[in-house]
Amino acid sequence: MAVPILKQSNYLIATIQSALTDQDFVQLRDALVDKVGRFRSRGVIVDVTAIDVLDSFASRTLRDLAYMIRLRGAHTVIVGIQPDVAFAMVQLGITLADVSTALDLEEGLAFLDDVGAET
Amino acid sequence: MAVPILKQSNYLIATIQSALTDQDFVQLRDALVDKVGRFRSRGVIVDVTAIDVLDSFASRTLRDLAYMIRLRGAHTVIVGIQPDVAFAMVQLGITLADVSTALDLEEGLAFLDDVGAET
Amino acid sequence: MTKITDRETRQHNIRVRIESDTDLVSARHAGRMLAEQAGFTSSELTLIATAISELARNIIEYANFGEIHLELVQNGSARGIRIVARDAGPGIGNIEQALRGGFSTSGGLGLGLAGVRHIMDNFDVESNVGAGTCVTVTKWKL
Amino acid sequence: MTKITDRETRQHNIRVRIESDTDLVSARHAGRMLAEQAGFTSSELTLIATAISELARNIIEYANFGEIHLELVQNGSARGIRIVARDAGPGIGNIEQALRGGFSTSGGLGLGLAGVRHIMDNFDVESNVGAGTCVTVTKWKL
Ligand SMILES: Nc1ncnc2c1ncn2[C@@H]1O[C@H](COP(=O)(O)OP(=O)(O)O)[C@@H](O)[C@H]1O
Ligand SMILES: Nc1ncnc2c1ncn2[C@@H]1O[C@H](COP(=O)(O)OP(=O)(O)O)[C@@H](O)[C@H]1O
Repeated sequence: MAVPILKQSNYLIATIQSALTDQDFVQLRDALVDKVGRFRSRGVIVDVTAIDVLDSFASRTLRDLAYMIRLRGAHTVIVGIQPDVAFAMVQLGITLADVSTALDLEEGLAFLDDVGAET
Repeated sequence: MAVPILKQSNYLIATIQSALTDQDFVQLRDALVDKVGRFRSRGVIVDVTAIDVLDSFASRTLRDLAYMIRLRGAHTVIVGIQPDVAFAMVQLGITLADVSTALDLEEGLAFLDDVGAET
Repeated sequence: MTKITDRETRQHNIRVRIESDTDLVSARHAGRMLAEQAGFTSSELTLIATAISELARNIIEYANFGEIHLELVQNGSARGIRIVARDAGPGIGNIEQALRGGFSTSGGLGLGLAGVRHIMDNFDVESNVGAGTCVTVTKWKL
Repeated sequence: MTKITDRETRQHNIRVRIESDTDLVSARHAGRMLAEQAGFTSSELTLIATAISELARNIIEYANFGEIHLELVQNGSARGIRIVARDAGPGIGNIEQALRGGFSTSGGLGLGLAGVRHIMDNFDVESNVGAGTCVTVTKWKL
């Protein structure tokens, strides 16, 4: 289940469309880190709206993804974490404290524009 | 293995060209902190493209370098962290969270211009 | 263990063999379906699916393979779902430490077991070093 | 320890004496070369080189000198690289604390040992106060 990655001006948008395996998450991370370099992207959005479980492995991989992309000079924002998923994450002890998040794609794009990633 | 430091208008550009010893990293830090004063530089770029390992010592020295230069009134941006290196750093627990990063030299220069270091 | 035929188990009872990360997705899905029958809210279904995910991953991570057994249970008028995660892997040397949270022998977040315990109502681990691990958890519908 | 002639060791076995920070660069390089033979990916090679760097630095930092022994290993069809970092330095008083991460007796980030454990597949520390430290780690090619 490869996640489609869309290039939109200076941003990359990865829209997860169904449940991912651990391996899928790792591939998504590596693909984004690679593409940020190839497309000289300044911002990355990972849309998890369709995801019904973000467990400790998925969360850690999203966090690593955000850190790695930061080290490559770009910003990452995770968008679309659903209320039930947010509840389960917090109950599990996962806060993604140092990863940027936004309500949805629109807010994610606004966030990236705000942090000056667009230019 | 001394790292060449180039002065380009208000910026200093240090391009690491091969693996550095710990001592080399410390010398680079001290040389940049010194030169920022002598050349009244407003921005510093450290290009680590050629580096294949950034372990905890190297990362800490880069972080200290950025802090020291900040205290001298200039900005630092680390450019060229390769995907494999970013991965290893994050797995090791190193995020360089409060150090500016950019994809490569060109993006690093753009970043410094953005933060108003050029004037 | 009582042997149960396929037909009888359809509604109350699902076994998922866990040996690859796709099984983990199947187990999550099966648990969600089963728990839906017990009338759990969408928020509880997510908790249950998340707990299954953590337990199934531990099986793959530490024991390579094993089984998740999902079962609807009843206690008086209370309905619930029981998840049994069983493997014949290395076992857990220090269960107290493993449950403490933030402890990991694999570089994980170490939130798994502690988190699952927090999410579920009943929690029990049996483990013998060299013989395997069996984690049994139950979530009751309030 | 078995004595091995130079020729035999060329492919499978490298010892690097660690006593200055240039040895650290050599050890990293040697590990990368050896691991390349086992078919590790470029990303894994970087992890291995990073682990060697951390272990070798601890030798210099805490014991002044010691040795890194790099070895290709095989387990059934699995190939891997084993790194043994050995010194006769002061030893580690509280190993659990040293492994916890974020703990340092030298003002370091304290990520070294915890990070190496996370990066590698097998991790073992033997240490006696006053007698020295031996860290053995293995990374398997999947
Ligand atoms: N099925 C299992 N078999 C053996 N050991 C296990 C098993 N499940 C958990 N453990 C042990 O318990 C520890 C804590 O597990 P957990 O809380 O899920 O965190 P993590 O998997 O992130 O380390 C693990 O690091 C491991 O040592
Ligand atoms: N070879 C060694 N000899 C003695 N003590 C060691 C050795 N390696 C590590 N230690 C101890 O373990 C602690 C943690 O090590 P590490 O995680 O590498 O972090 P750091 O070196 O940054 O402190 C060190 O502060 C030191 O007290």
